[in-house]
Amino acid sequence: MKLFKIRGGVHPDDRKKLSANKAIEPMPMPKLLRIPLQQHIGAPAEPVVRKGDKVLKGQLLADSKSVISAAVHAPTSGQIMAIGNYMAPHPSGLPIRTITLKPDHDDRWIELPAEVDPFTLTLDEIVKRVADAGIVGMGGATFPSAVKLGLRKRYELHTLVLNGAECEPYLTCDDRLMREQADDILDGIRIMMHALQVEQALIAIENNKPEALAAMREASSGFNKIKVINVPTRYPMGSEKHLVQTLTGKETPARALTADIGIVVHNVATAHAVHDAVRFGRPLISRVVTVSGGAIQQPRNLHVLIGTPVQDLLDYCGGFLEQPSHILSGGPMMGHPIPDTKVPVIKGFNGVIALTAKETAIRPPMPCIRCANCVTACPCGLVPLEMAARARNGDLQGAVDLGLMDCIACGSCAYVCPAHVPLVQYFNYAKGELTLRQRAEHKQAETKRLAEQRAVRIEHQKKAKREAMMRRRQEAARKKAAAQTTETEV
Amino acid sequence: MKITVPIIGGPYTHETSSINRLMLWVMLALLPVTAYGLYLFGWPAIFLFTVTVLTAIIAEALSLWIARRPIKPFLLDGSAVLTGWLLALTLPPWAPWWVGVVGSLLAIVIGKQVFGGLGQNLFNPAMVARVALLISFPLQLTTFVAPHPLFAAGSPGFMDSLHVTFGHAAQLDGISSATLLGHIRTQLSQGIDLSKALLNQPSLTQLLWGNTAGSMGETSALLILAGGLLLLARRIISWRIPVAMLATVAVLATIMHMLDPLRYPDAAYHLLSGSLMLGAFFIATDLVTSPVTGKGQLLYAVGCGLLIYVIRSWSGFPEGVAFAVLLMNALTPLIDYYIKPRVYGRTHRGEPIQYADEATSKKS
Amino acid sequence: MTEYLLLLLGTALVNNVVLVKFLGLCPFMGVSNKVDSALGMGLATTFVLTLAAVASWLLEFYVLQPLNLGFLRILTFILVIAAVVQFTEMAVKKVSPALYQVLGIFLPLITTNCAVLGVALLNVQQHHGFVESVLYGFGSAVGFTLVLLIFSGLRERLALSDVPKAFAGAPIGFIVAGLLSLAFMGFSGLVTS
Amino acid sequence: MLAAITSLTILGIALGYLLGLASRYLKVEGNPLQAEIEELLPGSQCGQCGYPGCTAAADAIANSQAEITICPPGGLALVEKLASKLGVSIDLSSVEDKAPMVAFVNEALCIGCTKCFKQCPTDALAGGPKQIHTVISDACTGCEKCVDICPTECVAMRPVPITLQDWHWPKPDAVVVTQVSVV
Repeated sequence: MKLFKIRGGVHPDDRKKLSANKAIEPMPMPKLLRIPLQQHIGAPAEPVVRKGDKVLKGQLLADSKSVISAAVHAPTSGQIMAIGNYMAPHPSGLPIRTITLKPDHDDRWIELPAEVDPFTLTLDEIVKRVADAGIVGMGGATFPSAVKLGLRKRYELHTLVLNGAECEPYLTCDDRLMREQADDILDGIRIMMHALQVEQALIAIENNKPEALAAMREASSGFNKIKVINVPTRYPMGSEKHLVQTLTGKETPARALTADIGIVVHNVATAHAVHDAVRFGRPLISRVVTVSGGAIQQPRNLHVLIGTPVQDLLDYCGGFLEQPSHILSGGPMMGHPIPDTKVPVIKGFNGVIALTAKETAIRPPMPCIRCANCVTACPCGLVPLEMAARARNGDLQGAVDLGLMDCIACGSCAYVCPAHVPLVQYFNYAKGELTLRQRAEHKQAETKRLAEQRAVRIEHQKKAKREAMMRRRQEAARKKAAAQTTETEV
Repeated sequence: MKITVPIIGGPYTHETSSINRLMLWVMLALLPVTAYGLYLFGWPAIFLFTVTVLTAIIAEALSLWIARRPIKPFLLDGSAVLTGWLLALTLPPWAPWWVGVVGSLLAIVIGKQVFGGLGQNLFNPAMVARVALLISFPLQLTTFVAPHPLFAAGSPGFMDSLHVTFGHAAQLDGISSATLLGHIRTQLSQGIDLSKALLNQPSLTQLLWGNTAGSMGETSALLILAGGLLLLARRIISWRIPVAMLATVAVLATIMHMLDPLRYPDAAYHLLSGSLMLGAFFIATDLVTSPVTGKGQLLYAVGCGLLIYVIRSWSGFPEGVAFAVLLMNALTPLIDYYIKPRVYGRTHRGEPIQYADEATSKKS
Repeated sequence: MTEYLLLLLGTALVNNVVLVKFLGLCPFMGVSNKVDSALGMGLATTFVLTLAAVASWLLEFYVLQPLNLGFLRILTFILVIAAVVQFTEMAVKKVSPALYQVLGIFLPLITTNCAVLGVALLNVQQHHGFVESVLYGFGSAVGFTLVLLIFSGLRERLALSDVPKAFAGAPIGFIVAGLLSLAFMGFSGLVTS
Repeated sequence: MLAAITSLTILGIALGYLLGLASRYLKVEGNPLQAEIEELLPGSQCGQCGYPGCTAAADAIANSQAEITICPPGGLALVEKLASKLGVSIDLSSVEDKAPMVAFVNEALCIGCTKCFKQCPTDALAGGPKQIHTVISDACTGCEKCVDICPTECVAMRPVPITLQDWHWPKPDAVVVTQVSVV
């Protein structure tokens, strides 16, 4: 198949060798599981259990109450110890609503529905099963998958793209999953194709994963609507819009979805979760996590229950070789630092990476020398240096005019910057600040309305008072007049 | 084990590049032509070069100190050395010491530090100094000597050279020699056409090797080319600026030469003489003051080439590289303002792309 | 034809009103913060300058000279310029209220832009014919607009850089203008008129 | 002499007539700016700018009698919008963006006098006479009117707490090399 070129991009050293040959292994049961109620984009889930309840593995803990949200289930059987706030697996380390579960080590499943043939289900039933299983995009974006599977209703779709690019350095969880469970992934793909009613599926795998490619080719050999495609290794190939461009040559219009050009993209790990959920009714309660990085004693790929503390993963991998300079969730390009190793693993964690200072090669920032390496590297055709200069000088609107909102924060610009300017942080700052301002504006509109209401009310009150006064006066006058008449009569 | 890690924004991996490294590569690329220039023009050139570079470093340190900025990281980035170095290469090799000192002060203080230092300057600092010197001290800046290689017979020794650089400049009259461009300009203004003016002048091979009168580091086209190719290979500069700039000059020169061969020298003379080569590979390519987009760089380079040819051929100055670069530096912000890459998913005008069949993909 | 082209080029570049003759520095420093407003100011000034050159030439040739009223030259020229500026102001306000806001006080101040009066007087002084006067006025205006545009681009960059406090604002503006003037000296001798 | 007077007079009259004509054809109705500015202002009539209300403030800004930075509740975002509307450029880094504040009632001290809630321009204080008042922080504009009026000094301004939804990456320090301790 003919592939198309994307603009820019970088070639970071992939360092996948550290963990690529380690088979996925299960983790021992942790002592406590902490399950945040918001592990996805959208509204937090609402708890349906209470403190002290005994729950079974796979039992619903918190339900999604709005359109864009995802349910949360018990990763194992045990007792609810608390429903409260706990440090979020987020750079800020701010608290998040979290259910604490003490495993009883029986690991007893809740009664699951009998296995069904997904192709006998109605399309809506499939989407409902995916929603009930609390599946979110497992490549890290954590967008509720059921919403994406329901796009058929609003868009004319023709292609499902499976993202197995895994372009982030270090990460090998999708690679291992494709190698070891190709048939299950393929089943998930077929279910998703059915749910979306698309004509074809393209599985895109970067050419630095020949084993995964072979495994998926073999698994898909019987299905002529499913093609496995070898895409070039180039960061950010795994970006949804750029992957679609590589495969079809079509750019997704700005501020639109890939569905606008008839394509839906899902991660391969999501396909695996869909297989589990639709065929067996098993909710999403665990995932594969790569633990890697130069500071890790024994890099591994682990099958981890949602809610397991990161510290347990590190301990299981033998701890640190040397003091890491950064500990991240996700890959080094787009991952985020974790505030503490006690935070739990959530649905979107594809890796826990501990990097040494030498590996990161981060230096103190110098002033921008306008070398334009960032302009060449930007896959979105932006001018990062100008945007950052405006963000730095507080001219956020100027940054937006230059395309800030088209930035996907892939980090290619900052990766190549010889001055080590923290470009991505400038953009994230500017975007966050703008969102805050929007919210403030919203509040302002609201308070304006309140102030106007109040003005009207006070006006009413005054009027009422005036009228009352007037009435009283008239009353008094009448009485007086009446009294006078009686007097004269006398 | 409890460790604390800094929470800073990503990405958390980086290319092994830095500003120091960039500057070091540029210096490395300049090394052959500099060494050759110093050899060719002997001790006076070595003195002038040393004085110029040293002044640049001292001026940078002083400016940073006055501005209360950290001195060490900015001195070590190598940009001040490079500025002084480039300035020295464009000076007449036997110019008096104070030319180098004043030039470096102009370059570092007026050309760079008043703008806020590294990366903030709007004009190429070395060219600011070069133009200011040319206009302020036309005599010293246009007095060139024929090559006097180090240790060759007839070349001044160490002590004599001290006198050349640090003594009175007037003594140069006896041995001064015009550059090719200067010579052509003088002859043409006296009504002598090129067929006679080019007699007894350096041949093209001589210009290629650089064994002629000229500025310290501008004579050898070949060595400059070698350095430029190194920078291209290291991807420190893009091919666009040098290629477009040289091509523009070559095309213009060829056209004009065909129209009037007795008045306009052909492309080879233009390419190999003066500071065009140095300008194309080392000066116009200055990262800070050139446009950031590919198209913008092409436009900038074509503008440079055009201005160089116009100034060389018709203005009051025989050489126009410094002026042309300054003028195009001034236009760079405008070029960057109007020429931007197309944003992903948008048309050139910035509107979201609309596909003709989009109506079919969205259900109403 | 070549002669006229050279005159145009000469007035726009070689004898640039701002950088070589140092006329019209007030709007040059005042309305050059943004590229868009500089372009607007440039166009407005182009309009005024060309029209003023035409009007003043007509006045000089048909009124002042026949009636021997040379001593009224500056007075009448300013009167004409003021009227043209008034007209321009009204036109801009009607056509582009945003630009009107942006140019603000500098729009009526085109009246006192010495470039306008300077060009009108130079036309008389250099005994330009009608076509030459128009071209001289237009060329000067183009030069003014060009330099204003360039300078606004440079100042947009300056606004984003770490200019030391002592130099921020007008000082660095004048330094840049000086360097720009230096660069324009490269054109000297280009067109010998 | 006569020629000079006549010609100047004629010139003046002619130009005046032409300009008069022009002003008729190029007439622009009113100043729409004031209304547009008022639209941008918070509209809570809090009076922190020193003008009696947002309408008066908009009028002052439109006539360049007031700085565009006079509105504290509008913050930096408002300044930016006004600057782009009026085409003035200001050094945005010099404008201090205060963290948003909301009123907070110390319920131990509140005597339920209702003075604050009569003052509140956005009805952000809830509670009746002789009841403890509380603040609805979503409706509070931080105008501090209630702070001044409270007889027991039980109302205080507090910064709005940052939540996970509000958090964003902080601005990196100005690009100046800092000594980073190497671990």
